[in-house]
Amino acid sequence: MTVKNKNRLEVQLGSIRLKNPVMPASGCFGFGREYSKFYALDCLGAIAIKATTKEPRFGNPTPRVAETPAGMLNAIGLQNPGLEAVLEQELPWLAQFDVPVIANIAGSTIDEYVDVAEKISTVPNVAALELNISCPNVKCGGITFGTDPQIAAHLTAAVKQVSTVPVFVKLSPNVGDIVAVAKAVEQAGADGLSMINTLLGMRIDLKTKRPILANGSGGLSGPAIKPVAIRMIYEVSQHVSIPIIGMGGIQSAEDVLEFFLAGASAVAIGTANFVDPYICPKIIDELEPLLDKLGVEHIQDLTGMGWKHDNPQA
Amino acid sequence: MTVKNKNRLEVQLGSIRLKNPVMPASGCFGFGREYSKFYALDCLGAIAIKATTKEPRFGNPTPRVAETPAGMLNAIGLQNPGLEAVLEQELPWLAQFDVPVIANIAGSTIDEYVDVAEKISTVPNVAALELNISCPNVKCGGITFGTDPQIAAHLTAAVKQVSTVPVFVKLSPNVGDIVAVAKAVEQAGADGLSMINTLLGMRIDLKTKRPILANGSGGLSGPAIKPVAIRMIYEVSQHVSIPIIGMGGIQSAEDVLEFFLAGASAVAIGTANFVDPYICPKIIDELEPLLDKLGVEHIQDLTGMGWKHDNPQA
Amino acid sequence: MSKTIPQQPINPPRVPQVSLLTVTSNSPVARQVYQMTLKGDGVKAMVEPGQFVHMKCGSTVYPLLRRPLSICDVDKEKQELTIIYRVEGEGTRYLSRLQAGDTVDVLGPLGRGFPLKNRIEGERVLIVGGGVGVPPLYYLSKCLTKRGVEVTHILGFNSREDSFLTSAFEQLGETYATSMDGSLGHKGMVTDMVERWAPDDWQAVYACGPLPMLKAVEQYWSGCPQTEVYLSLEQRMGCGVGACLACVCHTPDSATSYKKVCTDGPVFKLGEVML
Amino acid sequence: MSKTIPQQPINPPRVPQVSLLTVTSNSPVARQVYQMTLKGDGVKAMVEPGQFVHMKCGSTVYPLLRRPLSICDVDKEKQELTIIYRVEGEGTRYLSRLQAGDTVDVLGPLGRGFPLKNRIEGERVLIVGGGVGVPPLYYLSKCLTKRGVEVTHILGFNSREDSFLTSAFEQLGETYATSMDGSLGHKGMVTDMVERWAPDDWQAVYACGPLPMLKAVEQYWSGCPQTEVYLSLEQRMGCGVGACLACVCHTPDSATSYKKVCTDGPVFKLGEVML
Ligand SMILES: Cc1cc2nc3c(=O)[nH]c(=O)nc-3n(C[C@H](O)[C@H](O)[C@H](O)COP(=O)(O)OP(=O)(O)OC[C@H]3O[C@@H](n4cnc5c(N)ncnc54)[C@H](O)[C@@H]3O)c2cc1C
Ligand SMILES: Cc1cc2nc3c(=O)[nH]c(=O)nc-3n(C[C@H](O)[C@H](O)[C@H](O)COP(=O)(O)OP(=O)(O)OC[C@H]3O[C@@H](n4cnc5c(N)ncnc54)[C@H](O)[C@@H]3O)c2cc1C
Ligand SMILES: Cc1cc2nc3c(=O)[nH]c(=O)nc-3n(C[C@H](O)[C@H](O)[C@H](O)COP(=O)(O)O)c2cc1C
Ligand SMILES: Cc1cc2nc3c(=O)[nH]c(=O)nc-3n(C[C@H](O)[C@H](O)[C@H](O)COP(=O)(O)O)c2cc1C
Ligand code: FES
Ligand code: FES
Repeated sequence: MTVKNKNRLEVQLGSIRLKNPVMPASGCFGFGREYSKFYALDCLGAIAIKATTKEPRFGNPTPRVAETPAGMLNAIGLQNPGLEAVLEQELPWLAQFDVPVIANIAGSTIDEYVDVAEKISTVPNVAALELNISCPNVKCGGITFGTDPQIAAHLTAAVKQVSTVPVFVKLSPNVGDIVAVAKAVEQAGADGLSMINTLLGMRIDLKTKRPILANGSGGLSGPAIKPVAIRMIYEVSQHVSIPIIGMGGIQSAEDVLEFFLAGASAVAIGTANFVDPYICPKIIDELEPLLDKLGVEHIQDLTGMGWKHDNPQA
Repeated sequence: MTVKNKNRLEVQLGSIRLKNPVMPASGCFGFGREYSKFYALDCLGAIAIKATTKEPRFGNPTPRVAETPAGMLNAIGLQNPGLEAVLEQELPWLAQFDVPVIANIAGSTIDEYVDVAEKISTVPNVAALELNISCPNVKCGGITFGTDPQIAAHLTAAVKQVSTVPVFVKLSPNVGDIVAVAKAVEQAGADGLSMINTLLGMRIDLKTKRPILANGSGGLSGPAIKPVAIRMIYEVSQHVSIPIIGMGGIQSAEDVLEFFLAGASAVAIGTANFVDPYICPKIIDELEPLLDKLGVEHIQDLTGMGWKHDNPQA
Repeated sequence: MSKTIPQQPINPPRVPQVSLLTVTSNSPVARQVYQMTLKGDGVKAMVEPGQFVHMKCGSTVYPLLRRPLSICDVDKEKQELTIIYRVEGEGTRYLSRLQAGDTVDVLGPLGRGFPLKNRIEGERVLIVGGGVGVPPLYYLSKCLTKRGVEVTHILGFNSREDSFLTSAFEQLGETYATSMDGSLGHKGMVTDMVERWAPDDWQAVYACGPLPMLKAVEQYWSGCPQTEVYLSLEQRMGCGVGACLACVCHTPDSATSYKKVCTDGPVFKLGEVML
Repeated sequence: MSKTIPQQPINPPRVPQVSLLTVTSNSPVARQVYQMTLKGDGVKAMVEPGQFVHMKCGSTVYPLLRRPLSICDVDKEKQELTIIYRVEGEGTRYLSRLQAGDTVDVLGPLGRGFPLKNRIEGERVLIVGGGVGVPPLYYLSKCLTKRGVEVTHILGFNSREDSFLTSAFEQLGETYATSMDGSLGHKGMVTDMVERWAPDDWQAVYACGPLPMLKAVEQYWSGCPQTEVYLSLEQRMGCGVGACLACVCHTPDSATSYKKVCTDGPVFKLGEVML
């Protein structure tokens, strides 16, 4: 049996150290207020906040969510209170917890991203930025930044210039060659990757004969997309040397380790919070016993083991 | 209530007329022999046969399938008995049934596709070809034909030159812009589209720390991918004027109509055959009562109703 | 308790709980409509009419999300909760198959319910419900009548076969039923019936039902500020606890101002949100 | 029935059926291992030892695919089927929660089982099983002993806690157990035990269990053509009926020749397929 070690769950995410690798995913945890009623947020490895834009946004009309087999669609449309409110109310409120914040930011133009990045990165409890270049529910001046490697790289470089904290880029799965986008943003200076955002999907109502979501299509998340996420992380992690925050359908400690094996160094949990408000602390609690069961000393040892060929095949 | 009409399920797929829009999907029904033990295949709208290549292929090592939430992964790797055996044994055997065959064909080079297309299209019970340019489990000389619009168009044009029957092109969902591929193959002469093939996915086993599939990644099919298929058909059908055979996670008559609303003119059923060998005839039986319930006269009237704005919103 | 401070927040939010409740009964009460009672410790927090619970339908990833269902009745002594639900899809179908002894994972109580504290003995209030908007109004009416408030109910259904709870409501106060096909009570919509009284015949009005019904109620009372009108809204939900922003509605204040149905509602004061 | 025509097809394939069977009992028989009996009309076709059934675990899309489980015993009179299964994942976990009276959608019987027709009274045969490879061998042994064949069993488990059916096998013939930790019978692998006899001490050998065990059996008997050796294979399956090509294995004939475990197997003659 493995020797108990206090820091078995600690992970190094580039220059950031997290006490454990589990964080709620952006957009699925607001700014933490709601779930803080269920548990003290200090237990979390980090918190990825709802995408913040320069100005407040209302987002898309409702209905904004629909259920699909083992998944859900959402088209929230980046609703958020805007940079000012996040700086003045949300981040100071979050500072009461001993948890690094990963500030997910979005915009319609590069300038807007740069503006938000510059200001939000100076807030003490913001440990990193997460560039949301992949929200499928908002058209950013016609282009989605996440689908063109060059545009993604350009945006990354611009944000890197102003950010005082590491910059993670959140990749879209709605591309033909995700490795190309990953390499391009790494080249442009990204300190890490978050993957994956939601897959584009739709449901049509037989009664109304229209899409259920008012926006038409939406982003597919939840267990249904887990195999897609695992495949993409498995591929990308072999081609970049920056750390990856993995996400997409995680529901259990077993899922977390599967993401590590694929190549993730930390994970984010989205949709599962809606099913069980206690899911993040529950999974954190289950990780050590599971490592014991598998005879693994440190969770970080698992990163990329799915493709590192020195591991003995059981 | 609607007047009963004998041909309510009949659909026109370009120049091909099907008695109903339901066919088993390629690769999920072999060449029909196995399921013919469960029911007489004459009830089917058509049969899409397993991808046929010039030479016999064994395919990938096992394990070749794995289960995922509401879906499955497969990496069969185009195992098939080769063109000669299909011409001499399988197609003649299928000719005993009053069912048009859609011959799914694959290859590693354009020449190979052309060769198979030329010969197989002359068989009397072959009503159409389905170019499998999207099998995620086989690398065709390094490129996947399905991800580059130009290569896809080139292949389509070459096959069109030799084929004596309509040519459907089966699109890959693993692309950033599926509309671009669809338009390119339409331009190149495709008579119709089949969509979608499987999404690339992976599962990793915690015990062995390796991907479950011997091939590493595989194609994700089943209900999990239905919202992705619906979204893609909804988009593509608005940009092309050739008919679409829709597929991806269909399990019920309701699902069939959802594909029609999105823009399909016929549907194929894959994974669901494995769950219920009688699924195709069952769904065919359920279609008319469902049309009654929705007050729809002819199933074909539903094609694209999800985006045609003249329909009254309920 | 006076009518002079109606502008204060309707009810302070409470911390919702996740609890495993045990089904004590579950049976059809109308066409495709079931009534279920659930028992357990978690019920004791369910004190406010108009709140809802978020129910996990099964223990797997299908169905995935919880389903919001209104609290229809609570028996505090027995620690029993009643819900009434119509079978719509996978989630409610799952619920309809449960039997006494089965357990359900319930998150709740959620949201802000109908405010009672302004209500005093002898007041006349109107309760207007349509379809599966009726259930939360039953617990409301019980709470109101307990306070000595005189309650009149107007309940609309598609037809007699779809109706439920009408005789239970009759025991609490005057009850008028309507049905679209005339098979029960007045033939037509609840709103036809509503117009038999002047808007200011009532100290308060509480409504829950389909959007067109709520809009009609809003219109009828919009010029009548002396009557307190509360509308309970429905919206597709993700989290149910205010985090995902699935369930928002606009407020009249500005283009970006909004309320969340799950935590600011489902009950809103007339005019508070845009229907 | 003579030994002179061993090259003919083992058994003609039958048309498998989909039937709804009713659970009559379901309880643990070893660590994480359950024994279930199912009753129904569909059982009457299940006559051949070594065949399997493909079970739908639940009525939703999760778990999605059917699960292959061997026929462990059949009571034709009672129309009862017995299976023994280890809880591995979602599918078998679902099965483990079923209770008497619940129904299961079963496709079967599937595949070709152990051929019996060459067996004659007085012959000595060896049955070798490991772990959850043991269940199909029970029905086989019953069929053989009924024919007057003298059967010896070697059954391997990880430990005593994981073992099952050992006393049932003892009633049919000589039975040797082995366990990896020595808590039951011989400490070690079944293959250690096998080597106590010469290969040609047996007219036939039937084996089902983990791949390394099957490989050891193959090796031990590969130079002994006078003994008929049958191996039952496991492979991840899709359809279970021969259509999807998930379950293939190579045959020695050519690079593209193959057999399907689901329809050509799961039982193969030694040498017929490559392990
Ligand atoms: C606050 C609130 C209280 C409710 N109270 C009741 C009640 O007491 N009795 C009752 O019968 N119904 C009630 N509903 C509606 C009920 O939630 C839906 O009918 C139910 O969720 C449908 O789930 P399903 O799985 O059967 O249908 P599906 O259509 O399969 O559900 C798919 C998804 O859509 C959502 N959804 C579908 N219809 C609705 C709807 N009308 N409103 C909100 N979400 C929907 C589901 O929650 C689920 O996420 C209430 C809704 C809300 C928001
Ligand atoms: C012909 C045959 C007969 C079998 N007989 C028995 C038996 O009598 N008793 C018993 O305990 N087990 C038996 N097995 C193994 C049994 O099928 C698996 O343990 C079971 O499918 C696991 O399902 P799960 O949902 O619990 O696990 P999961 O791992 O969640 O299953 C996921 C998927 O993998 C497949 N799978 C997982 N493990 C196996 C495996 N070892 N073999 C084949 N498919 C697998 C499942 O069918 C499913 O599609 C047999 C397998 C085959 C092929
Ligand atoms: C309701 C909802 C809102 C989301 N909002 C954001 C967002 O604002 N920014 C972002 O980068 N990702 C957003 N996402 C994507 C998630 O962060 C995550 O990448 C995705 O949901 C996959 O993880 P999951 O399957 O665990 O939910 C959102 C997802 C959901 C379901
Ligand atoms: C086991 C398996 C084998 C398949 N083989 C082929 C194939 O040979 N050619 C092809 O075009 N598609 C093949 N497909 C894809 C299906 O035809 C279909 O496009 C896909 O599975 C989505 O439909 P479904 O969700 O109903 O299964 C295969 C799918 C499965 C599951
Ligand atoms: S349902 Fe998530 S905010 Fe209301
Ligand atoms: S499982 Fe489909 S061919 Fe054997």
